[in-house]
Amino acid sequence: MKKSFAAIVSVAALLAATPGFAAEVKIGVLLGFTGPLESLAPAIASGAELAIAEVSESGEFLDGSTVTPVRGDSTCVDAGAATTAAERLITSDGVAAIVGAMCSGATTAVLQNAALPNGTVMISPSATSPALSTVEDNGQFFRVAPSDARQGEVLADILEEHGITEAALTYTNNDYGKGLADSIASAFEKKGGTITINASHEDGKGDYSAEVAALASAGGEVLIVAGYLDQGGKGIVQAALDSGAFDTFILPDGMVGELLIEAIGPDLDGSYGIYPGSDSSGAEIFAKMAADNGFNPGVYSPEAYDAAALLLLAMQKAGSTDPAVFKGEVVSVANEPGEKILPGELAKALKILKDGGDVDYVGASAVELIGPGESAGNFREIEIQDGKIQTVKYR
Amino acid sequence: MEDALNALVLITNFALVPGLAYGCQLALGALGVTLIFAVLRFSNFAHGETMSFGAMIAVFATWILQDNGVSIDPLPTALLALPFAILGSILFVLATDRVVYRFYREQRSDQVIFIIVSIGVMFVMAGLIRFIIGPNDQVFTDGERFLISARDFRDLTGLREGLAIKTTQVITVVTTVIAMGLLFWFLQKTRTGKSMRAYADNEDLATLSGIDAGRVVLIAWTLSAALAAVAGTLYGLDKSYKPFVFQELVLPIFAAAIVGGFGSPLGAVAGGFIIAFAEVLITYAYKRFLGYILPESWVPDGLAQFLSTDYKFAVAFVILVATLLLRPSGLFNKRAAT
Amino acid sequence: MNLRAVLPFAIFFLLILATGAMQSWSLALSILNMCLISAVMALGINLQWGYAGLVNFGVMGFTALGGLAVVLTASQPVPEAWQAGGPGVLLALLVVVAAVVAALALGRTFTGIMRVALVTLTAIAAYVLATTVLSPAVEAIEAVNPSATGFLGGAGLPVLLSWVVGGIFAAGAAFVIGKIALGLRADYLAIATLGVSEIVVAILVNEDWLARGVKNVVGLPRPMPYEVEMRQEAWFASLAEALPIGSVELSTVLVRAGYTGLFVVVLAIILWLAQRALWSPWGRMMRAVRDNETAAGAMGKDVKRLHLIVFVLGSAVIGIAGAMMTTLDGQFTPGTYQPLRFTFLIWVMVIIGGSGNNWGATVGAFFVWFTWVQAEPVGTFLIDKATLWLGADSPVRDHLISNAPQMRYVVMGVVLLLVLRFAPRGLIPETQRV
Amino acid sequence: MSILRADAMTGGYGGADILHECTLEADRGEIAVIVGPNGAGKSTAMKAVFGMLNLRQGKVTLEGRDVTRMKPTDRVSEGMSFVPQVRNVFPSLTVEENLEMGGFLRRDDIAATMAEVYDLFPVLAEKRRQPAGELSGGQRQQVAVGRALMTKPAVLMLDEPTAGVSPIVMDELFDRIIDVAKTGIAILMVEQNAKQALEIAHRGYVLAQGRNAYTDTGEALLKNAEVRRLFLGG
Repeated sequence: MKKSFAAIVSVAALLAATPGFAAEVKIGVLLGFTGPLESLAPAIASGAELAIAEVSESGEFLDGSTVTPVRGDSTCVDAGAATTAAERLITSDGVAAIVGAMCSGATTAVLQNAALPNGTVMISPSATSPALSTVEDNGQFFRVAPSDARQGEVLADILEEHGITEAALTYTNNDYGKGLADSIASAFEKKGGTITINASHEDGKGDYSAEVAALASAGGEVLIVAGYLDQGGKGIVQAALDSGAFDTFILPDGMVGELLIEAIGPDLDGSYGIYPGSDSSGAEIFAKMAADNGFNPGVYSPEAYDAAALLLLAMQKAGSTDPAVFKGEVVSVANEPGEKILPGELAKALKILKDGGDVDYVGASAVELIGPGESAGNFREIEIQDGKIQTVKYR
Repeated sequence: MEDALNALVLITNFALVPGLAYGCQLALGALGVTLIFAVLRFSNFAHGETMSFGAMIAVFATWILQDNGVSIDPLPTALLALPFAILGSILFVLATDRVVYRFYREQRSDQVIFIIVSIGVMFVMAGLIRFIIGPNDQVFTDGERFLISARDFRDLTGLREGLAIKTTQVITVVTTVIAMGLLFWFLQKTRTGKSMRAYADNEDLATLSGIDAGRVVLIAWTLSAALAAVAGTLYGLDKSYKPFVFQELVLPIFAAAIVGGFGSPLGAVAGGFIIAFAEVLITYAYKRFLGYILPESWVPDGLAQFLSTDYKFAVAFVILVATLLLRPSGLFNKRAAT
Repeated sequence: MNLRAVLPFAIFFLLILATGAMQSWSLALSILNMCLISAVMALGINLQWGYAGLVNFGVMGFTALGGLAVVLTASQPVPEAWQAGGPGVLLALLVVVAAVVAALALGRTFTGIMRVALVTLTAIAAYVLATTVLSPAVEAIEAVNPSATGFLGGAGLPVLLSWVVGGIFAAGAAFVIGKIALGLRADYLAIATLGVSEIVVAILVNEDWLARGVKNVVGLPRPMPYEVEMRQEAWFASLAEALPIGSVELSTVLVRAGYTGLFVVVLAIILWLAQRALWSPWGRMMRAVRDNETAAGAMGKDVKRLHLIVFVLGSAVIGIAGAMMTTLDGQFTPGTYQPLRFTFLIWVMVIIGGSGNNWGATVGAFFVWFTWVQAEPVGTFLIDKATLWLGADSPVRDHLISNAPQMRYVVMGVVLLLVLRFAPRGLIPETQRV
Repeated sequence: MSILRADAMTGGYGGADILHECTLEADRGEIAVIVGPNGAGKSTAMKAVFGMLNLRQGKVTLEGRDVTRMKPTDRVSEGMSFVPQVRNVFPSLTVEENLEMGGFLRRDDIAATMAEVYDLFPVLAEKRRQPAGELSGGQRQQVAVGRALMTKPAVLMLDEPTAGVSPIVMDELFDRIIDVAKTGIAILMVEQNAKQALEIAHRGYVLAQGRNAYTDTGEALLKNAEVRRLFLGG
């Protein structure tokens, strides 16, 4: 076995290293295009495909190889279909790596049943479940979204600083929302705060008045909404404002975005929150790039860009599309040392790597990978004023 | 006294007003399925998608109108789009009947076959709708948002609790009342309406009396589609339009229709309100309400909630199942269920 | 089996072979695996609908119960959680059981308004008592390391055993549902079972102490070795040496083939039993009842009891399939159970295949799952080609391509309608042998 | 020539024939009654006359016109009217609406006919606003007959109008039927209560196994010893 395997690897390495040889590299974009979060998926896919196009057009990637995205539907609700789609991407379309999956449930299924067995590298832009930190991944799974545990602590700090002692909490009823809500609640209560109610809401429903009624009855100075800004989270905020239940909202990562401000309007002024980010202008640059390419940078769209970029930069650094080789480079291109890389600078990064230099990919979501290959959790504290997201500070 | 007023305003604001609007939307939906059931005798699982289809046309028509500067501010433009939505849905549904259902009617197929056929139609429509407009949220509301906002109400009355009434809620209720009024007038007073009820009552005798089955079926589909378009548009206007939502709405609508008595229009309306208010009131947390009306020491520590909001949708199913088991003919139906 | 029955199977296996040759063998096998599971589900529905004319739209709920069985059977117990809240949960369970018994007894003894009042009172008392006992226990359980456990865990038994348990869970639920709902006429039964399945899933989603709710249980034990570990084994190395394929591909193909083997065994057993039942006097009676309930009832057949038996059996088969699926996924994700995928799609399989015929239901499941999975790439490909004339940058083309995955709904619906119209008895129709 | 004439009808619901050369007749103001044992094809004969059964042979004429190939609804507009044995009213419609539906095919003013029906069945006038489903069995039969009269038919066909009503109500119903016949309508009815029915019958048909066994006036049939022994239970 070792012989044939070694042969394949060496042939692949040889092909990749042969000067002037330009191949087509495929990257799988495996997201929940149908199902309850189907409305989030297109923007995320566009984010990943933006990075892929950028790399492909640069001409610098692995001696001029082109990169094309191949989409797959992980459905979010159907582990079987997700696995099959991943299987198809890997074994039939022959993708070199996968951006995805989207929901934590589908992600674990794909990882266990398709990616691990086939030795494929996956970077999820959006799976945040703490369970993924401990899952067996053979060094093949990374995520650009931070684990929820860290975010809870940061939010609790901010609440404390604002002098909040009582808060109501609602979360989207999936592993992301539930995990985040639990971590916020425990961190906040450790600091002596009170969570008056910790209630879920379902995404993809139209009506949230009953949920808001319960939240309002429980009371609290602010309402923490651990949801998605274009799903139930938006509905909750809207219904809470409409009925006068709450005026101030605490917005975790899934809720911060221009879309929410656009949808809700000036009533959102005074609300505050956090989202992954560091002292860089990556997010703004990405937003502009997205607008130029005709899509709205929704939730996890920047992360998807970063996920795709990281995969490609790691391949470039390793000089190979063999997962066994480049999986070790993902962390090194994401972290220091090296030149900081923002969105739109992928060509530059590829060139540096080609010349043997180092890069520290910052990207649209201020990527910093720690521990088991997940985002370190640098957060940007923001406040909404005059219909704009104003950065207060970095944490 | 002021406490009592506050309590009243509180529960009106958080339970009664939203419940009323939601109830109207369910009632309109339930009327649509109940009409089809009465005349064609099957549960139309595709009805949710018909609502979605109507709302989708309303969204497109609204956009076109908005682009051309047509507006009836402070009312939402979508009201002007409503006729297009109704017309579009009717045409689509009649085409479906012609292409799909008619065949099975002529075969006098079993009820279950009709249900399965409607599931097939549901699949096709679900896919088509998402294919055309995409799976995203579409906001098409414009005009004045509030009749009165919570803040204004507080300033106006000096009460601690606010009462917000959204324009869309008022429109929902008014439109529903008009639609239901027209429907009941049609069914009770016109010759065609009576012939429809007669056909629903006793198909064979209606045929014997010279009532044309084809015509009745045609009218039933037309009414059902029109109601669905109105319900879907109102739902989208009040909340926001998203295809996935309607798939989830089918069961509460069936619940409403069955609670009221499948085939009974009056029952459908009553069922809609029963389901809506049950969902809201059973999952309502009465803590603050009790805080106003009870002496302080009596106020419970907990939320005073019968059931967590997690189970909101389960409430409709529990009522549905309970009705089927205890009184399968529904609350407002004199005919036997079998 | 005649030609009409053999042909669809032959075509299907050709399709699988084509997938293997054109796409990849491990993909072909993983599609085949889901096809086999779907076939078991379809057989369950066929038992109920094809044999007895019972409309069960609660497939989703029974599938989920099968999945729950895997968690409760195979995952490791969490002793801390048992310590924290085990007694409370058990006590609450006891209260509920006692209340049901009491309610039944009261229901027998009293009539009229007294009965309604007493039963309602018992229910309320039980609710209050059970929740007061349950809530602190639940809180304690869920507080135990919530990110990794936070539930009672399972029994730590072999995962294959859970398939049987899944069948038992589903059968138990079906018994209760059937006992109270089977008297309803067809469409009411359909809606009632649909409602009950939603309630089952709502409970699984929200009761974290039971199976972690939306936090999902991941990393369930597998009956097959992990590919990565397998590649370290000596026997595997020598095998890989001997075969002309890469070791990665070999390992995935082997593991999938292992699952295929297991599923084929289960499917074969159930198919065999179902066939035996179909041609037994019992099966003939069943169909007699289906075709003319009044006459059969007049002939002294206890229609209600027959229906209950077949409802429980069919549901048990679905439960087994649910457990198989969760085992294959290696995780239990209650949030993913949705009627469109887990109820209606299975019905489409039975109808297309040919209700009343076990071979038909099986091949229907094969084809429908294959189409469901392959409609996406094929749909994308077709739309891509069909919209080429619009130009590469056309927004319409972009929009259509990005919505291409939705094509699977359209394809499924159209196929269903076409079959219902032009071959209403399915690919392999019921054989009219008496 | 009678106003309604069914000649040598032969046919069935597909498969074996149920009727064999069955002949029936009724004229203005006459009551014709079909009696016979269970399974003799009484209701089938009635349905054949009304066109709810395909005839292989024989023909049906109404006022001399051949209606054999007409659909039931078309026969209604030709002047035939049929009251089924069961499910013969619209239960959730009011009495008045039931009558209105009876006259659905008519384009002219139906008020006068309705008044006539109310004259014939005074109890219906009283209950005109009540849903028919809430009426007693006998009253429901009156609604059913009233509904059938709304087309101003030449021939009224009744399928066991007294099935399941008490003897007192039965007598009253027969009285009403006589009243209806007196307005000049031909009545053809199937009856289970053979004796009472033959008492009011101008013509009586005894069917056995889908064939005319005896045909005579009602009075004569009642006197016929053989008929009494075989079909009227002594």
